[in-house]
Amino acid sequence: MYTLTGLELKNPTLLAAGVLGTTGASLCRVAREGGAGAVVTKSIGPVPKTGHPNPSMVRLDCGFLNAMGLPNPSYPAFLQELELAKKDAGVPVIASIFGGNPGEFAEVAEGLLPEKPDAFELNVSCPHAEGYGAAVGSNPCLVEAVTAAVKDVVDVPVWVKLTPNVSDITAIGNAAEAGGADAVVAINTVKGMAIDIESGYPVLGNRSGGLSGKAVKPVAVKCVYDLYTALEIPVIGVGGVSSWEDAVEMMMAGAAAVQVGSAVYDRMDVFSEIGAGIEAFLQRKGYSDVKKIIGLAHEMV
Amino acid sequence: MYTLTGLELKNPTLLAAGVLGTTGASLCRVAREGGAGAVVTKSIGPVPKTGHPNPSMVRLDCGFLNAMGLPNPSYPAFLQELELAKKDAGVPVIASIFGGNPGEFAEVAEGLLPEKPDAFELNVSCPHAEGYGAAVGSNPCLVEAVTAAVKDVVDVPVWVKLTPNVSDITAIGNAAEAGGADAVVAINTVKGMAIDIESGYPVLGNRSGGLSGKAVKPVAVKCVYDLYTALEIPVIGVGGVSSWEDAVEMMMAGAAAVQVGSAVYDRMDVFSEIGAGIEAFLQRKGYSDVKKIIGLAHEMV
Amino acid sequence: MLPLNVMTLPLNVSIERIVEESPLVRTFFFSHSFENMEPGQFVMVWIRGVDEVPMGLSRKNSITVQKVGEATSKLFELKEGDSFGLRGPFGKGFSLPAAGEKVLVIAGGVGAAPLSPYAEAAGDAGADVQTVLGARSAGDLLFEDRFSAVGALDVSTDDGSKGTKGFVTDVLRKLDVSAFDRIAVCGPEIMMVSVFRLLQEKDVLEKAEFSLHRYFKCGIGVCGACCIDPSGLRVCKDGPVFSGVQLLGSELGKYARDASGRRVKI
Amino acid sequence: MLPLNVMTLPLNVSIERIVEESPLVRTFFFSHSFENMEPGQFVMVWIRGVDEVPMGLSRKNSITVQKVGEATSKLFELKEGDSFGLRGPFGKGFSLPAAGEKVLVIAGGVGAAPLSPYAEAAGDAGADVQTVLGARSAGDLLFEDRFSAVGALDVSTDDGSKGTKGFVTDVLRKLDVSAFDRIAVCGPEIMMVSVFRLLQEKDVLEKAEFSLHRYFKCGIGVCGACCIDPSGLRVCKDGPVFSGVQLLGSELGKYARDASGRRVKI
Ligand SMILES: Cc1cc2nc3c(=O)[nH]c(=O)nc-3n(C[C@H](O)[C@H](O)[C@H](O)COP(=O)(O)OP(=O)(O)OC[C@H]3O[C@@H](n4cnc5c(N)ncnc54)[C@H](O)[C@@H]3O)c2cc1C
Ligand SMILES: Cc1cc2nc3c(=O)[nH]c(=O)nc-3n(C[C@H](O)[C@H](O)[C@H](O)COP(=O)(O)OP(=O)(O)OC[C@H]3O[C@@H](n4cnc5c(N)ncnc54)[C@H](O)[C@@H]3O)c2cc1C
Ligand SMILES: Cc1cc2nc3c(=O)[nH]c(=O)nc-3n(C[C@H](O)[C@H](O)[C@H](O)COP(=O)(O)O)c2cc1C
Ligand SMILES: Cc1cc2nc3c(=O)[nH]c(=O)nc-3n(C[C@H](O)[C@H](O)[C@H](O)COP(=O)(O)O)c2cc1C
Ligand code: FES
Ligand code: FES
Repeated sequence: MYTLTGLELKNPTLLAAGVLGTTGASLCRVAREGGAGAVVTKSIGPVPKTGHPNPSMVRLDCGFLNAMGLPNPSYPAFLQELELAKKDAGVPVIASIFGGNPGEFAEVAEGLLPEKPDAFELNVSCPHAEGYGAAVGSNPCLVEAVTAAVKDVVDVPVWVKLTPNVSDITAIGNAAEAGGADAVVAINTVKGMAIDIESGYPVLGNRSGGLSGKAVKPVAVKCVYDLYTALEIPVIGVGGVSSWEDAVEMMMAGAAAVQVGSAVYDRMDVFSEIGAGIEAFLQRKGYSDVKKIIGLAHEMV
Repeated sequence: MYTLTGLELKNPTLLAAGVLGTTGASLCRVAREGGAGAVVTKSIGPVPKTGHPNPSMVRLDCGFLNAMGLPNPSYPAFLQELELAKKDAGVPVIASIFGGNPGEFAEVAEGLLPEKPDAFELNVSCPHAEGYGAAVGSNPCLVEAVTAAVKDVVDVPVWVKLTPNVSDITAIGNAAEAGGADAVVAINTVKGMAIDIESGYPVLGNRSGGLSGKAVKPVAVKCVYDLYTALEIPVIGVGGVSSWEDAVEMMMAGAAAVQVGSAVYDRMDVFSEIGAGIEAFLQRKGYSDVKKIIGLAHEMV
Repeated sequence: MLPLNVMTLPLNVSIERIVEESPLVRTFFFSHSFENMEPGQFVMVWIRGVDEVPMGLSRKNSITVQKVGEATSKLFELKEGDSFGLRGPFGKGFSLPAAGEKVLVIAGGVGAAPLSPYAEAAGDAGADVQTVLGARSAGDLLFEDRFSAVGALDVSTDDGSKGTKGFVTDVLRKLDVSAFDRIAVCGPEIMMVSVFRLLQEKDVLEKAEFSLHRYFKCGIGVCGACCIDPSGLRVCKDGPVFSGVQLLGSELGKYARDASGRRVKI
Repeated sequence: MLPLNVMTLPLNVSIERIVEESPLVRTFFFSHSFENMEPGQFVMVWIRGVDEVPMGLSRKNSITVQKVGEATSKLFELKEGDSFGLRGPFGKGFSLPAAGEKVLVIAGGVGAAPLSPYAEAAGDAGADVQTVLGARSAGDLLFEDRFSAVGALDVSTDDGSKGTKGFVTDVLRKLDVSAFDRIAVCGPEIMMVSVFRLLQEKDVLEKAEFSLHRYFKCGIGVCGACCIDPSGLRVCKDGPVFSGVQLLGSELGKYARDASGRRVKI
């Protein structure tokens, strides 16, 4: 058992927000069939949003580009999905939420409380939704205020998900910590774009979007490494993790646990595979505890 | 012939700074054997630097990580290399320079003037050299001052090379333009890191470095796209270009020309290959002029 | 060398021929052939500047489209020589029969699109193919020729302008469905639910496969927009073709989710 | 399954055996075999926390290292069972002879490291191999046994403690170098320059290949740190082995660039 901000996880792999997290049933499937130690929901906001027009996600040679545009049915409609997830997932369920300001964040969090999410993850980092996401997350004052506002209304752990699209991610991490965050999650997608040269059209319906998958792993490792140095609270690593080796690398950079998003493209059970791989690695190398590898790279000088 | 800030190029592909640019002879080779339309030197600074310990560059599944640490012999020692390049390259030679403040930038630029570089490229964007590079390039005031300082002492075009490791690259681009830049170059490498899980050591001698190659192309395309909208001056696109299709994509995003760095790993003549590929594309699609595709994506709505 | 699959950025294809199948349905032959496609698989069709929507392959090199809204209307404005983007083929198709098997194909409306290549492939595999094809009226019947070329064809129309007056289920009730080794179904969801119930009554659900429609965003199994209850299966990746047994007790015919993820009654 | 090449992140290898070849030279056998290596190719040896330096492969699974500075000293502190990182093999090796060809190997000091597998491979290919091996004194002669196992061996030592007193060139002058089809040279740069001049005098440069040393940063042909004048050839990728003709009029023996790119006299 792994403990993460007080939650008990059977393994340190979590489903990342926005991936297979629209319905309670699919969250349960990722937990049961996929073997995730915990699942994070799609980011839920104050009002229903259909998101950007398609194409909303494309695979690249290296990684994926997406601009979903935070589609979500709003918190009142999501309650029934959360209820199902909480009932059947058998693992902690973390509600990812977003809003345009501290008040909206607090409203959504309170609105979802009846179904008792095990934690909240504040998405202040989506790179392609006007006025939401990274618009909030690149402003330390706003991040602190948003975090504090949610902390005020909930008594479960609050994680803050950070964007790498800033000059200094540790400044934003510090703001989250100052606001009372129990953990930070790094990283959301990296701003990116692809153009169809036959037509000249940007490929994504939203023109540009966020890069995820293999391409961003080195970026995520660096962010996690820097945040581990700068913060007291745990860092949850996400970005390009698709194997146990990637997960171990992220943990050595300082991640207390990892989230996996795009890699579900290849296989649903990537979570149990990574969990087993980490265990086997710890055993082969004689580490008594996963804690021995968390942040290990900081000691190797 | 392509014209770029007044320079005449036989094709719109340039060698990127820091790649095969340490010696005059290798710059000539990239121009003659590689077919580059112009070449940019290694970034040259005020004093000799040996750079970071090895490993200073590694290949990843997607792209490359490097932390050279701006090794350079300083401008006095580089004059003989520049002389050779100017004499034999047969194409414009752009001097990439760096410093810690406007005065140092001006000093280096003036110091190289005797060998008449065709333009200067100001490296305010290296992500892994303390006090240099991105430390300057994420501060708009400093970027404007550095640009203005160099403009003051030279009368050839001055390009400013931007880092993607900022919240809003257009703010930095605007600062460069305000300082009198004749063009901006985007992007330098993206902050990144890799850890050897068998030992726990960060792989790079400098622990972290910058990501280049295929992985960063979508990031570069997005930066170029945004800069094209925000600025009047030309944008030179760099980051992950390794084929004519990549070059066309970058140009449709708004690049007046492209630079190629990491892709010399695969083949030296990537420049002439890209140049020929662009020509063939223009012909196949019936575009009368390369200008027809520069920024085309902005019109496709 | 053309790629067998286009799993990354959309491939640019041009329209080689447009066939007007009925007033609201057209077949678009395009300049690429997905040689290894499984009947029942779909492609994401990118109408640039508008939307990207899923369409079953009606042949290796064609889609057959009903005009229903923005993207399909825009597609109908395109002429031969015009182009669009294509990714795919994606998802799981219908399972092919062995030689000698008896196959029943049940197609309603534009559901005939993915079933026509299936009927042909089943015929090529040496199966004994029989089709029940339904539509609103005679003019809306799709691919009668392709289905009848590979086996017996029964037709139903809502208005009785051809074949049995009524629904495909009215034809089905007259057949001994238990005589078939495989049953492949595609059509509007209300039609599929009726067929589902009928096959369930006759206790042959385990032989049946249904091709579902849900709102697709990514189309590649990552975003979760298309998941169905209570299994959490992804229509775009685990489907669109599901066995009857997989759909037992499912949301089929009850509700679907819209683009925002809200449940909407069928 | 072990990789044939390690072109991306360093592979972790452990030291299986250490052989003390001479007071300052040790061979490290490691837990990986580069089955497809060409003699003359090098690997980048990562002494973690210190540096990564180029070393020629002295076998598919060994490097032979002279202690000269920080990284090599740290390597000398490692014991059997300890590990380091390895990338490679990189660069262009010596060209192999056909059966029946006459090959002359000229090795000075630790230059014997990459030449020993070359002599063996040449022998295996059915060539007639003859070696001239030089070192400071008898105790510094490397791989005498490996060279003599595949053909004639002439030895020179600076102090005359074994073989001809003097340099390899003193042995060479006594040979008819024009009788050889191929000549492979590696050693300290001053030694290589003497050999180069001698072979140039005898007009056999086009048969000769030299393995160069320059300061490597990336080791993979991108950074440009190792380029030589006036050709701009990269020692790490276009070399380290160059033909004599490629080196005519080059910086060889005149200067080299240090880690900052400054020219330093040889
Ligand atoms: C696996 C699959 C295969 C299909 N095969 C065919 C086919 O062969 N021929 C055919 O005519 N139609 C097919 N469809 C339906 C087709 O995708 C819709 O008719 C089309 O998306 C309508 O787009 P629109 O912009 O014209 O309509 P809109 O005005 O956008 O909406 C009309 C309706 O179309 C549907 N729709 C719109 N966008 C999507 C989307 N991204 N994903 C799914 N449904 C959407 C919704 O039900 C919506 O209510 C298939 C759908 C799926 C899921
Ligand atoms: C292609 C090639 C093959 C080589 N093969 C062998 C071999 O088989 N056995 C052997 O003992 N040595 C070999 N060398 C030399 C070896 O790389 C150096 O002895 C080693 O790098 C010294 O490292 P150090 O830290 O101990 O020395 P330092 O204290 O760092 O420096 C001592 C000297 O070593 C050289 N050196 C240091 N770093 C590098 C570097 N990154 N690249 C090139 N030279 C460097 C420089 O000349 C320097 O002046 C080879 C070099 C090259 C280029
Ligand atoms: C299709 C898709 C949708 C996403 N939606 C969200 C979201 O709603 N909220 C959020 O915080 N992150 C979202 N993300 C970002 C991921 O949670 C994750 O941070 C990012 O993809 C990097 O991880 P990966 O490389 O494992 O995918 C989304 C990513 C993808 C690919
Ligand atoms: C080995 C290496 C050294 C580099 N050195 C410099 C440099 O000195 N100055 C600079 O402005 N950019 C430098 N860069 C960045 C490149 O010029 C380029 O901006 C970046 O690599 C992205 O382009 P690419 O993907 O084509 O390599 C370097 C890149 C590499 C890979
Ligand atoms: S549409 Fe994204 S998972 Fe099916
Ligand atoms: S060491 Fe970088 S090119 Fe040779």
